[in-house]
Order: sequence, then C-alpha cells, then structure tokens
Amino acid sequence: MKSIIITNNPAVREKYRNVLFIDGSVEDTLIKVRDMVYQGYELVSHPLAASIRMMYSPYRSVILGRQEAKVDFLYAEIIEDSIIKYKRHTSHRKKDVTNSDDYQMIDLILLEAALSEQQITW
Amino acid sequence: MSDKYKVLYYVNQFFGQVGGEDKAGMAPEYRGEKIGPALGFEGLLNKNGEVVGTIICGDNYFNENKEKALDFILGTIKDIAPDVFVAGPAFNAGRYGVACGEISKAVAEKLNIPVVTGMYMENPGLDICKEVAYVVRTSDSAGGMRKALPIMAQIADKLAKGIEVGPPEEEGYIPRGMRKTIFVEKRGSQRAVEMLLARLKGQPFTTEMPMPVFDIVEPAPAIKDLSKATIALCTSGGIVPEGNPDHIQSASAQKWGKYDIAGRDALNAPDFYTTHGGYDPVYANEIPDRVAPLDILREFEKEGYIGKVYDFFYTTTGTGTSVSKAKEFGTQIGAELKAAGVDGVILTST
Amino acid sequence: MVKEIERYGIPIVHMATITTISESVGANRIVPTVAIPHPVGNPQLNADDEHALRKALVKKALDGLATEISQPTHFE
Amino acid sequence: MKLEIGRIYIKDIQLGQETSVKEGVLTVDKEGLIAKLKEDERIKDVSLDVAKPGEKVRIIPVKDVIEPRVKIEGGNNGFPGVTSKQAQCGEGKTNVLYGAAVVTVGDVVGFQEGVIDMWGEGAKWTPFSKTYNLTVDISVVDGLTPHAHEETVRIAGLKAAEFVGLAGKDVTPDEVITYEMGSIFEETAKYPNLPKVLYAEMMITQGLLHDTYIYGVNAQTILPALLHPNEELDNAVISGNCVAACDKITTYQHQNNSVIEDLYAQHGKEINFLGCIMVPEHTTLAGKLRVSDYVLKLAKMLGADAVVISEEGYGNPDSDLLMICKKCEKAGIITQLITDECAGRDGMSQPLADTAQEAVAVVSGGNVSHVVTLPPADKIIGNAAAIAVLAGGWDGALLEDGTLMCELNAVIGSTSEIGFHNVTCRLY
Repeated sequence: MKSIIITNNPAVREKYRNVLFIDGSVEDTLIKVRDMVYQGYELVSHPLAASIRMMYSPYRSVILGRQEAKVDFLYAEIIEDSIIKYKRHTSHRKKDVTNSDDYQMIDLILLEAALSEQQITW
Repeated sequence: MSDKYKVLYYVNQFFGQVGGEDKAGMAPEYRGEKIGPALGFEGLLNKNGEVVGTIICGDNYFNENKEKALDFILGTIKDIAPDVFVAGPAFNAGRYGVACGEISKAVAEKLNIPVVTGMYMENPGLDICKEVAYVVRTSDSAGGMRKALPIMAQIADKLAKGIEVGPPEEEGYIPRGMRKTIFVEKRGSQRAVEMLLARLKGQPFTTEMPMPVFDIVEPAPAIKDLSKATIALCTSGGIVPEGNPDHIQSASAQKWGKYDIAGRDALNAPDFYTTHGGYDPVYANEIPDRVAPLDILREFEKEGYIGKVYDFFYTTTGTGTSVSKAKEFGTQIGAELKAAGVDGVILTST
Repeated sequence: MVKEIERYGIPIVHMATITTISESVGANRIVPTVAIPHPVGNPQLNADDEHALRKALVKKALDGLATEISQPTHFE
Repeated sequence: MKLEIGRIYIKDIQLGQETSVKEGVLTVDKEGLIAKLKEDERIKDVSLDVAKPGEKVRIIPVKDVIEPRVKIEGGNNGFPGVTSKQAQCGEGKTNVLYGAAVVTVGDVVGFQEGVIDMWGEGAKWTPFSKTYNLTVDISVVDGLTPHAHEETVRIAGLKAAEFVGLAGKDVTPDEVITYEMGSIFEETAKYPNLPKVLYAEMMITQGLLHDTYIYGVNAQTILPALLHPNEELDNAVISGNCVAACDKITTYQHQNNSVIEDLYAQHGKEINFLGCIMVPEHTTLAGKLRVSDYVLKLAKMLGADAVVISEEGYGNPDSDLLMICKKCEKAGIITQLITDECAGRDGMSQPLADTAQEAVAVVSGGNVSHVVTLPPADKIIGNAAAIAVLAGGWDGALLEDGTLMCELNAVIGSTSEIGFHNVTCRLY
C-alpha cells in the first residue's frame, strides 16, 4: 500500500506508520491535503464524511495515494469544494471538546473502512 | 398620530426638486417634510404610517464624497429612528442607483432598520444592496413611478408592522438570493415524480435548486498572425514592484496596478514580488516570472514568434476579491487594452 | 475579469491551475497550469527543465490565442 | 411479484400486560417485550415508554424508527437475514400497524443527536411526531466494543418491532394496498409506449454509525444491486445509520419509501417503473467512480429512459450524486435528483458547492442549517444531556428555561432526501 494518511487525529498517528500528522485543526488538515493534491498527489478518500455530525468532528483523516506528475482536476475540485463546505458548517460553531475521544474513535473507524476498500490497486 | 409608524425617505437632487444636473453636487440635507415621491408614498400607506421627513443628496456629491455623505445620512436616520427607510426608486439611473444601494446597505446593516428601494434590473446599485434591502423591480425610467410606489409602499407597510414579506414573485421585489426554508403541500418524492413527468413530456418545469447561471461571452476571434501581434500580460497573482507602490491589497483587492515593463526582460526578484495572501509566496518571490512569465514572452518576442509584448503589465490579487470588483477591474483594464490596440491577452491566476 | 476583457473583442487566454474556477468565471481559452503557488513554473525541476516547461506552457497559451474556437476550450 | 400491505390503523398506544390491537388501540406487553429483548446478553437494561402526537414530549437521541409489522402469508416474519432466516421479501401479505412506530433511543457515542418533538414547533419539522411511538431505550453491559454496542441497539429495535407487530396477526386490516409488478419484459410489453424509469437509491455505507444493510448484508461490500421495489417495502432494507439525523433514511422510511410509493402510483399510467438500484456510497473516490459507472451500466442494460436519484447524507455523498447525474445525462438518460442543501444559517449561501450543469431537475428537502427554536418539553425520553450536544456548541443555543435553538440537521427526518417530508427551500 503506497498511501499516506493526512490526519490530525492522534489515535490514527498511534496506530499507523504512513501518517503525516497535522498538529492543528481539521481545516489545517484539509488545507494540507489541498496543497498536496496540487503537488500531484492522488486523492484516495473523500475529504469529507457522509454526515453533518461528522462535519463537527475536531478530527479528520484523509488518504492520499501516489504522487503523479500532473494534477488531477477532479481531485482538485473535490478538495476545494470540501473546504468551502467545511467552513460553511463550522465557522459559527465551537469545537466539541467534550466528545473528543469518541470523535477520534469514529474517525479512526471510518478511516479503516476506507482503507479496507480496494487496497491492491492503490 | 403617535400610533402611526415612521417612514424616512431618501431622494436625489432631481426627485428632491432642488434641480437637475447642475445641482448634482449638493451635499445631503434633511427636510422635515414630504418631498417628491415621498408625498405620494404616504398616501399609499393607508393612514397606517407617516413619512416624517426627506433626505436629499446630490448624486455626484454622494459618489464623490461617499464617506462624508454616509456619515451625515446615517447620523440623521439614527436621530429620527424611523421604522422603515425608503430610498428611490432609482429606475436605471446609475449614480442615483449606487447612492440608493450604498445607503440602503448601510442602513440595513449598521442601523438594522428595514429598507425598501426600487431599481431597474440592470441598475449597478442593485448588487450593492439586494441581499439586505427589498429592491422593488421597476421599469428603466421615471415613467414607472406610478407603478413602483404602491408596491414599495405595500412592502414598507409589512416591514413596519413586522408582517412577513412573501415570495419575490408575489410581492414584486427582486430576489434577495436567500434560500428560505418553507413547508409546501406536497412531499418531496411527489414533487420529484411530477417534475420528472413534466421533463419526460417536454413540458416546462422548475427545479428547486437552480444551478448558478453564468453570463457567457462569445470567444473573441483568434489572432490571425502571432508574429505581428501585441500581447499584454495580466495576472491575478499579486505580482507587484518592490514596495507595492499602489498598495494593492493582499486579499479582497479594491484596485489593480499597471506597470511599465518596456525596458525589462523579466520580472526579477527583488524588483518584483507577490503581495497575494492566498498561497505560499516562496516560489513566486524566488522567481516572480513563475506567476507572470514576462521572461518567456520576451523570448518569443525576440524569436519573432509574437510581434511585441505590450509595454504595460496589469496586476491585482484574486483571492477574496468580489465578483463585482473583478468585473469592474476587467472592464477598466479591457478598455485600456482596447484603446492601446492590444491583440491578445495572457491572464495568469494562482 | 476574463469575460470583461473578452467583451472588448480581444482574445484572452486564462492560465490557471483550478480550471473549474476558470470555466466558471467564463474563460473561453484555458491553459491548465502547474500549481497554485507557481502556475507557470515548477521549482522541483532543474533550471533547464523548468525553463522548457515554462516555455511550452506559454507557447500553448499563445497558440491558444491564435486558435479559432466556438466554446470554452482547454489547451493541454 | 405481488405484495399486499394491510394497514391496521393505530389511534392510540399504551403499555400493558398483553400485546394486542383492539379498536385501533395498540397495547404492548411491557414485561414480555423487556424479557424478549433481554435474551440478548449484551443488553443490561431496557426502558420502554410511549410518546403520542401532541404530548409535550421530546425524544433524544433517536437511533432508528421502525414500523411494527407481521407477515401473514409468504416469506418469513421479521427481517429476513437479520431477525429471521433468509426468505424472499416482497411477496405475499404483510400487516402493518399503520400509525405506530418503534423508536430506539440511546447513545453509542457521546456526540449523538436526533430529536423528535411530539408537539408544537418541533413537531412540524419531523414526520415522526405524527406516529404513536413506542420508545425503546437500551443500555448495554460494560465493555462492549462500539460495533457490538451499535449492533445490539439496532437488533433490539428490529426485534421490538417484530414483537409488537405480532399484535396485528389476526386483525382484519382497515385498508389493503397491493403492489404488483411482473417481470421487466412483461411490464414493457404491457406498456410499450411508457417511459422506463429506474430509481437509484443511494445509501450511506461507510462504517460504524454510517451503515445500511440489505437482507442483513452490509451494503458497504456490495456493487449497486437491483431490487424489486416490493422487497424494500417488505423489510429487506435496514438502517444502521445513526448520525445524519435530518437526512438519513430510517428503517421506517425504507419500509415506506416515498419515492417507491410515488413511482408505483404512476406505474402503468405515465411511466413504466423498472425497479430500484441500491447504491452504496463509498468513502474512496475509486469507489465513487466505480459505483457511478455501475449505475449507468445497469440503467443502460435495463433500457431506462430516466433515473430518479435520491441521496443519503451530506458531504462526500454529494460527489456520488453529481457523478451519477452527469454520467446518466451525458448518456442521454434523464435524471431527477432529490437532495437537501446547506444554504448557511441565513440562507444566503450558494446551496451546492459542487455544481453540475447537468443537474437541471432537483428537488430540495430544505436547508440543513436552518435554525429552529424548540420550546422546553414537559418530559424528555432518553438522555437529557444529549440536548446540549444537539444544540451544537454555539452561544445562545440552549436557554436556561430549556428552550433549544438548533439547526434542522439535528431533527430526525426534517430534510428527507427521499422526499418523505414536505419541507423545501425557495429563493426569496
């Protein structure tokens, strides 16, 4: 598996080796993903979760694949849109810190579900 | 008397019966009476409301002394504390429209007083205030006054009484761009099936989520002979001469810059750098040509592949810059390039 | 900006990294570029290679200006 | 395939010593149900309650809503593949306790939401304020993994619905609705001139709290699958999705899928309804590309003229929705989308960040960020502390008197993307 996990989730850092840990917010994490997509990295998992509740999670992990010579515009579009959507939902909210552990756990579980999809072709 | 709500009115020098173009430079004044359209307006409020006064300001004065004019106008409105503020209608008058737009926006946002105005669809003042004020759709000339005032009055009446204003097509105002969550009679799946059936039968249907509409400009004809063409270089990547002499903002740009590059082979560091606040500036500051490739254009010029690089280079920052500003920049820059006989433009963005 | 300049009848080519934005602002001639911080350059390449890349990109843009089109077109 | 749904109208609900329906009054054997559920050793405690339309009762946090039913003829009772042995769903006779619902309550993780208000302002926003609800609050033994916890609560809800549904076994239904459709070839021969319409139902399938099951199979692992519409109307599809309160499809909404019902109503009249494609929503882009290709391929194989596509959730599924839409439209297949939107608190934002010119016919289930003010309840079923979570961490959200301001996204079924509710957005 030639993937990198961009994450600000300490639980993911603890469990995996191929991690680029972001000591910061979800937004910082998404921005790092964007920068790397613009450097040609393949976007393996979608930057957002499937539910609004997880939009409020203070942790997010995104899987990137190989670095290609050329930027893939589908990926660029998806990460840009994701950042816009993320900001729209969270700009007026405070971070939910009381449930940090649960958010870490669910983020990790959802990440692992993604990792278990199609490992070989990555 | 006291149970009537208070309306304050704004008009320009012309509708304020001060004078025409010769009086367009007049500073704002407050008159404790009903003047021009304000007179008829009160009659349309069915004795529920009263127009307590009229502010009059010259169109040129407002546009040239915006801050001063707004200060006076907002101060006056604050003192009088009307329940509703009414401006115009401005029809298709550009300067009057911009004044109505700016004032409406300021009153709605800063004083939190509901605002009604009226404009023609293409009035440049519309975009300034339509999100915060109710802008009644009018014809393009003052001939539409008789039609516009009752509609404006009806909305003003509702706002003053705190009655909810209905949908734009019913009330006669221009959509404010707000997605309002409402209940409808039929459930979503039924609406979906009905929309689908209409589409299958080729009948008209209305989507509930219109995709943004872009006005499309036809591609300009190609350059016939590059070797004779003058090419202008523009960028929204914020490349500016050292010291940023025109103080172009790093984000939400309010202006653009134009710099003489006639004698230059390249946009070298440190003579040039980027002021753009939206990306990592390291690479651009190392070699500004990575954003605005003057050096390469010069090479093509020397090789005779193109005729000439235009003597001026245009620049601004794209990040956070509003669509209306970008439009304004494009219109201004385009006019200059056209006048200079430029044949083609390269615009780079980050 | 692109649209307004083109309205004067001057052909304009937009060199941009996020071509979707480019399309949405109404550009008709589009050259996809390298990356946001260095659209017409690539600091990871050596000087010669970067120069070749940059020259190729600008040539695409110039050739785009000299190409008749009827709808938004990417020059890649 | 022919399915007869017999509706027994329920007009009241109460806890008692037996499980029965008499004159429309549903009585549930309280101790019997608790004992039945406690057969699962993972369950420590069960608390049952009822919530009726109009009562000043708030239920929170809601996991799932399930319609109690009983199989009269054909197939197996319960939920085949989950609470009973595998059998074909969608044939025979099924009695439903129409107007009643089992509502499961409880936390799996601390940030859970999902409110049902039975009265006043809040009742308008959720379709489940109109049902007579039996609430089943499950607490589990210590030391369960989150997966086991979620599964325990999910299965308990299904078992409770099955247990209660038995009350309708020998009752003559007030109304019988027949859903019947032959093979695609037969139907097409019958209605050669009607446009062929498919329904592509997207499902959240991304891991814990984000799952959907078909005959007990975790749909995360499937390719898009063709279902006869009757199967979904007859307990084949189950929700394991407990975090997208406003736009998830509860099991109840699968059992009564409004898109299927409304397409069925036009079958043989205006359209030839071909069936449902159950579309998993993957986390990976490769998965999204694969699924959208696959849906298009199935639509082509079946000769569909049009596809109705409903989304589930918000965020990454928006990409799937538009991918399927674009691919179908480009192939000349008309699409009709149902989704919800985020236009911001003030409604001033562009609803879809990713836009597609092809998405010309869209039904909106409303703005997920629309703020509603819910007055204090007399009684809270579930976990009162969850209300603070639901308010969502912004100032002024939870007032001292118990008044709650929250976004619609916390209210169960408020912005349904299968068009189950009658909320929408309009440009003002």
